[in-house]
Amino acid sequence: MKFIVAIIKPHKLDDVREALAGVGIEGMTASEVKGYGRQKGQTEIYRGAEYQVNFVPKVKIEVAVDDDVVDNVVDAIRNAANTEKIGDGKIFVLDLQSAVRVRTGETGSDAL
Amino acid sequence: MKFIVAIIKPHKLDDVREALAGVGIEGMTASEVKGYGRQKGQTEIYRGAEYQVNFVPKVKIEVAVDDDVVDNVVDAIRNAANTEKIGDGKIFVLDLQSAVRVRTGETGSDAL
Amino acid sequence: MKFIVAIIKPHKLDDVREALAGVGIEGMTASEVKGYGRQKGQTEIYRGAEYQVNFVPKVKIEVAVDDDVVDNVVDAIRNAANTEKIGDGKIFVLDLQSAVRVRTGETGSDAL
Amino acid sequence: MQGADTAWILTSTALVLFMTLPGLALFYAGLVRAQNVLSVLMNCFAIAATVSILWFAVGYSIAFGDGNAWWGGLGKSFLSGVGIDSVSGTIPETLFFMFQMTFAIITPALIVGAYPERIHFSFVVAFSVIWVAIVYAPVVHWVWGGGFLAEMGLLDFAGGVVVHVTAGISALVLAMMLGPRRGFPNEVQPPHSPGLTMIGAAMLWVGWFGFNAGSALAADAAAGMAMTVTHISAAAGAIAWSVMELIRYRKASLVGAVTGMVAGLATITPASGSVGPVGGLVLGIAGGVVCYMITQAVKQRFRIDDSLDVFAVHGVGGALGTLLTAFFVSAALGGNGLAEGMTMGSQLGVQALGIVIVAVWSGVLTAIIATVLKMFLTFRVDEETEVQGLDLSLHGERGYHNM
Amino acid sequence: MQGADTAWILTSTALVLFMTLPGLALFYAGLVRAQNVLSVLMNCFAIAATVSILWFAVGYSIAFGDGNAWWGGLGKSFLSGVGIDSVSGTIPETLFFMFQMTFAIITPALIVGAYPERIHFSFVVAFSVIWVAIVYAPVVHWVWGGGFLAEMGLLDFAGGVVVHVTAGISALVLAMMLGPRRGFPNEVQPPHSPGLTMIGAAMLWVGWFGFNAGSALAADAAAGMAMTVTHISAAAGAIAWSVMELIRYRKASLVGAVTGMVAGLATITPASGSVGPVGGLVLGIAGGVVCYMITQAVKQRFRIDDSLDVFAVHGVGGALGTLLTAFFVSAALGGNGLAEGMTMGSQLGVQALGIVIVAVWSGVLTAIIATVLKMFLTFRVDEETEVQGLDLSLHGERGYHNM
Amino acid sequence: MQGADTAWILTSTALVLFMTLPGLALFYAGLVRAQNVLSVLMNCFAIAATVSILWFAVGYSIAFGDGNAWWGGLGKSFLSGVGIDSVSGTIPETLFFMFQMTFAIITPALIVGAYPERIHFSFVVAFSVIWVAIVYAPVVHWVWGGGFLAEMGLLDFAGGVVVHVTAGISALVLAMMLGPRRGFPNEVQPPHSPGLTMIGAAMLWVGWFGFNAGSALAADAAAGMAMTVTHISAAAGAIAWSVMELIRYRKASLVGAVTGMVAGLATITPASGSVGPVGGLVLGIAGGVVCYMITQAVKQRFRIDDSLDVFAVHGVGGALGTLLTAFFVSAALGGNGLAEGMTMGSQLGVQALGIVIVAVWSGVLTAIIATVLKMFLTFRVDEETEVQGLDLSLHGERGYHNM
Ligand SMILES: Nc1ncnc2c1ncn2[C@@H]1O[C@H](COP(=O)(O)OP(=O)(O)O)[C@@H](O)[C@H]1O
Ligand SMILES: Nc1ncnc2c1ncn2[C@@H]1O[C@H](COP(=O)(O)OP(=O)(O)O)[C@@H](O)[C@H]1O
Ligand SMILES: Nc1ncnc2c1ncn2[C@@H]1O[C@H](COP(=O)(O)OP(=O)(O)O)[C@@H](O)[C@H]1O
Repeated sequence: MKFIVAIIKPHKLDDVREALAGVGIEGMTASEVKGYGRQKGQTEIYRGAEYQVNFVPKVKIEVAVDDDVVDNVVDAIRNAANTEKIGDGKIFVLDLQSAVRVRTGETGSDAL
Repeated sequence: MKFIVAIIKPHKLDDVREALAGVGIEGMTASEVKGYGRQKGQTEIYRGAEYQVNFVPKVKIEVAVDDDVVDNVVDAIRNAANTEKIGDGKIFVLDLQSAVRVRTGETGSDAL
Repeated sequence: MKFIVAIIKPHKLDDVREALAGVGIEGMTASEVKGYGRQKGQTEIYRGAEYQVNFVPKVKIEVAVDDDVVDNVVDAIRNAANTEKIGDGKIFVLDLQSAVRVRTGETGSDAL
Repeated sequence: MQGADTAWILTSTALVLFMTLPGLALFYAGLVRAQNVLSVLMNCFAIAATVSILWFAVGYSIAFGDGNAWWGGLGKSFLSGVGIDSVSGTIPETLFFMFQMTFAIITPALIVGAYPERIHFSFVVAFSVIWVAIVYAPVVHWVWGGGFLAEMGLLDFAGGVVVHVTAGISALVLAMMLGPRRGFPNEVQPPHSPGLTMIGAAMLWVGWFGFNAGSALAADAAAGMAMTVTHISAAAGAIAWSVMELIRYRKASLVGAVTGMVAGLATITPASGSVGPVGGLVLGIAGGVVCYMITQAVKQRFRIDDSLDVFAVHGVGGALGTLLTAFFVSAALGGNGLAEGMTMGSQLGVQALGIVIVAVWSGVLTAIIATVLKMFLTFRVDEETEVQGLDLSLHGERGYHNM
Repeated sequence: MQGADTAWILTSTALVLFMTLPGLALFYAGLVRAQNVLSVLMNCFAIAATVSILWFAVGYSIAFGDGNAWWGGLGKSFLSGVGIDSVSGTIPETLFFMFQMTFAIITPALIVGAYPERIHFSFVVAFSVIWVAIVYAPVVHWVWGGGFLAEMGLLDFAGGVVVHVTAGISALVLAMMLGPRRGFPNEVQPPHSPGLTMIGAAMLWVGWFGFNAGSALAADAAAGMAMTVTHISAAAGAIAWSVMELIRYRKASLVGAVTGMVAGLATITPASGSVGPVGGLVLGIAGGVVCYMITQAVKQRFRIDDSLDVFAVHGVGGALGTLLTAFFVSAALGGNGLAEGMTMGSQLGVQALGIVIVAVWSGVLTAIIATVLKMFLTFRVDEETEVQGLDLSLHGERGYHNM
Repeated sequence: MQGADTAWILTSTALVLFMTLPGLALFYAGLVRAQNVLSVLMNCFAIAATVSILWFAVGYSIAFGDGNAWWGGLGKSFLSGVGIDSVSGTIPETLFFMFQMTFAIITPALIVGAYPERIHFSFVVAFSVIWVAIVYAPVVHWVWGGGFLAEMGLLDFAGGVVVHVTAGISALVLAMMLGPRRGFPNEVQPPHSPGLTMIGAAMLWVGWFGFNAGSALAADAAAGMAMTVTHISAAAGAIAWSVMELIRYRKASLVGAVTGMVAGLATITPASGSVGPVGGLVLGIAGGVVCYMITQAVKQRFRIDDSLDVFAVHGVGGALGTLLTAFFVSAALGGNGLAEGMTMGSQLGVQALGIVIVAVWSGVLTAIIATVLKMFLTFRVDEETEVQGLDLSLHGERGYHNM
């Protein structure tokens, strides 16, 4: 199994969720994060003092999947999250050694 | 070492923290996340417009542990987080290659 | 490639960001988390009722890097985040199997 | 000059300004996305500031200058001729000017609910100022400045037509011209802070005492009765809306209850100087039920993104109350009694005619003003700005900072 | 009729409504979990709306109708017989009705602090409306409507007994019947927004000027003195509570300071028409210290989850102030002087008797009303709902949206 | 005694207290880091409570006791000799005492903006109380208590010198003595909640009607005109500041607009009893532009961390308005006319002299008080506390709870 971590633009969350459903993924975990990278944040100005905002709001999606669907999932996320603009984000794939469903104790793929 | 990522119901955080202490784990990192899965969110209704809430509030716990205690830790989390209801969450185990304690520079198990 | 997860004190975020830039890392993802460990939180008191705060605010930094710079990155984070006080945090290094840049589809090191 | 009346109108002026700042601003700000909270507050605040100067420059003169049945002229521009000792009725004219100014501020501010989250700030300011001068001030003159609607015998004590119909119709027109928010109707985001909305609504309720009871322009029995019917109608409106929700969803929401309260208040406004307590009860219930249904219709049936329901709540409520006044003014129904030679029927005709004339006037002129302004100013922000939210893009600020 | 008195009571009515909406609502909302913030606001708002109609229907009549020493009867139901020209003292009766209504609104709203985060919304509404009719309105009649407590010579200028004792005792009884919040006392969550609580407290302080100084029902010297002693007592209460905290924890908290302020205000309320500035100072200090200690006792010693300390702050403060009035009313201590033929002792007896009678009346009837209502309505939500929070489950809304 | 005047001053007192609680407290709280929001609210609240008692004990007596041209003495300490029937002008003296108390509260509260996020709470309380007794109360006596500045003919209707210059100068001195926030000027954090700041600013605008129009101490034509010029100046100040931002950044911010409004209000304050509407317009514009430029200068050029710009907005605005009064009081410019035998020049001299005397007095004494207090109390918190934020460390509370 793999543990996929994707950083996307916040307003793309629903599109990605739907795209994942499209490839049969019915579970995921999302969180608000701040991203730093090529895309620069806008400056905020209060009473003439400028504040360079280095971090821009992003959403992180974590999804555990079976090995055989990894590529579909990555593609699905990519297509759904892509706006062809800087800051669209990244997809990281880590190895997942085991998974357990708290409620039932099921392990491995059954836990997803 | 292993890097354990657990998604649980928010009000179970303290129980899980205590359960981990029970198996000798004195450190962890928690964060607020939103979960999508079998458990569906309730709809919100404002002035007759219905908003389907796809994501439900969850808490993510990240804990780095030694290989030998992984199973105890997973069980401890499972037992503490379990309410036998849909949405209790998942436990994911990833491989952890190295760990460093910022303050002392200790590495490996000593860093935990 | 490696996926580095660092837990640091919130006010150290900018220092760490600059330190990373110093070793050529121009991208990272940060998020607010709550930490539990040796450093204990202060108690809050409302109308004579005391609330032990177990979790203290921390910032989590996630950064994907090439294998060859891992050590520099870890050191950079350590030095920047270090205040020699309990609670300075941890740095965890996980293996990263693949990375994709959403916008371009570039993979591997090019995606970082 | 009457000290007691002056004391109450000084207070009422503060109360009505409080309705807009921060009342209405919060009521609206809670209903939008977190990324637009400041832009909504800024719209209301900027309107208050700029319209105040406009009212001082020409608005008051157009509304209350001598002149003819159609407008008051420019004789009182910049309060020329209005000295510290000038009196209007039993209060200083400067105070009457101020009291009326607070109405001139809140009316265009009501329209803010039609276009949030996508309109450009400069358009908001330009439109509001021009609108007050061209649309609002003349209507004030017609109804309260001794103009032709007053002569016709239109009953509009505190602004059902003057405030709510003008704002409601103009809001609807602007919303249609501007187009819906991205994702409307199915994917717009829920109100980011119903609590802010409740705080604003509570301030509106309290401030409305100054709006309606203050419109008696005296600390007398009429003010007491106006306060009474206003309060009862607000309560009844809140309950009526909540009951509608309970029937349909088995849940009563906070946003719904406070919206019903506003509907009840908009409905009683024109009637608050004419009807009795039972009239207030009936108008409140009617306002809550009717505005609830229209709110659904505008958004779901007609797919018009009058985002915060200005037309459905204010426009409809104000018009409904204006019509019902024709009945509940009658002594038989506990009111102050119909005017000499008026029947319920004839009064109803006058009320209806007044509504139609003002609605057409507001709608047509709003369309013209917006069309012209669009040639010079950005009307709607680009999609990226809309997605990111207006606070950061247009004002360089963020509503909530955490890290 | 007196224009000046009318002007001030019109203002006071707005101020006292402001105390509940949004004042008290915010004061309480800040003290609960984020998942229950809307339910607390909704409780207060729904009480305001429904009690207003109840007061109009029968409450006012029971309280101020002619009738006997026990209740006012139903003669003035729906304000029948009360016209625009009816006068009460020196102000329009409609205004007196409205001023008193704002008291009828805030009293049951105070009880909201006893049962948040676990009670069912429909129970709150039903209980509050019935409670005002059966418990509150009669007590108003006894004390302010010329009833038997008034005849006994009970001194309760603005509602120490009428408002605070009735609400405080009923809160305690309801809290005991409902049972504590899940995790009480050691694992309940801290106030989610002390800032909201401070905003609400500040509004209570300001609004209390209308509550106490307005109770003079005139813009006169009595109003000026009432405002003075009220303010001094509020300040003294805040300081006293903070000093208690400093002694025990070496830290003074915002929540503590504002709670002490409310304690000082509740304590001065019954005395605000009788005592002088020094009396205000003493009552404020006494209120702050005593309420602080009782707050600890109720929760820690007696393990009663009167969640937001309604009994300890309002009930105890109101009773304490009512008793102390017997001393500080005396001219010797700077007060207006004891009534003809009264000694401190005899007055103290009257005050104590009044408190006991009203406390028993409120406690017993509250128990009966709740017991009966439980047969028809859900009293307490199920555990899952309590865990998730009431906002989403009962109202279909969320207080704070981020993503 | 005049009932109408009493009614209005009762109201004004409530309005001015409302300016501080919660108005100013929110205005400031929104501008700091989330970890210091409660400490700022607590500073304002604690000042309100403790200064109230100080004012009752000696402040009022020093300011308004009989006595000489320099101070009022201690004859009226604890309101001795001031009974319920004592009258001051046309209102009860207790009420005049209360109205003035609200000024004594807000003045030291303004200074809170100079030292947030790093000062120790106990220092704030001790300094504020002593400052009101030693710095503020005497100045009040000089200007409004028949002291020597009054005899000189200084025009300061509502406190440009008494309130804004004293607070502004003292703020600047304290800020310099305390030193800047960690990371100033480049790494301090942005305002955590501009929305809170706007809510507070809106309350300040509304409350300022009580501040300026209330300073007429009567419900008369002067009050009406004061309210008018106050409102126009506030609006003009907001617009002027926003235009400056638009020119420089092509964006108008909410924080900027409300800051300009406060600048306009501070500027009109001393003039609000002397000038006409056009004067109000000019003063507002002047205040907005000048305060904007000084704000930049103090922080960027002089590197003084007067964190929330108390000196630049209040001190400068108040002084500017005091000077401009010399011109716009003249009938030629629409004012009430210069005093017998005064020319614009001579009046300007008086105004300038008054400012200088009070500025020096405030600055020197503030430095002395702070220097002495530093020997006994912690002035500034240690770095770790500053980093973590004052809410948790000094008050044991957190402003926002999520998990
Ligand atoms: N090396 C990295 N490790 C972790 N997250 C990264 C890294 N580089 C970028 N990110 C995340 O991806 C987001 C987008 O990256 P950015 O360079 O701004 O644009 P793009 O994705 O188009 O290259 C960043 O905001 C950050 O959250
Ligand atoms: N494939 C997945 N990857 C990551 N997180 C998941 C995945 N599936 C579920 N989750 C997380 O686990 C939570 C619970 O899952 P859900 O299917 O709702 O119930 P259950 O755990 O009982 O199967 C979800 O809310 C989500 O946060
Ligand atoms: N085993 C662990 N797994 C994950 N995170 C941990 C672990 N131990 C500590 N942490 C994180 O590191 C932070 C600092 O740890 P702590 O023990 O308080 O101080 P120190 O880093 O000096 O040892 C904690 O607040 C927590 O967020």
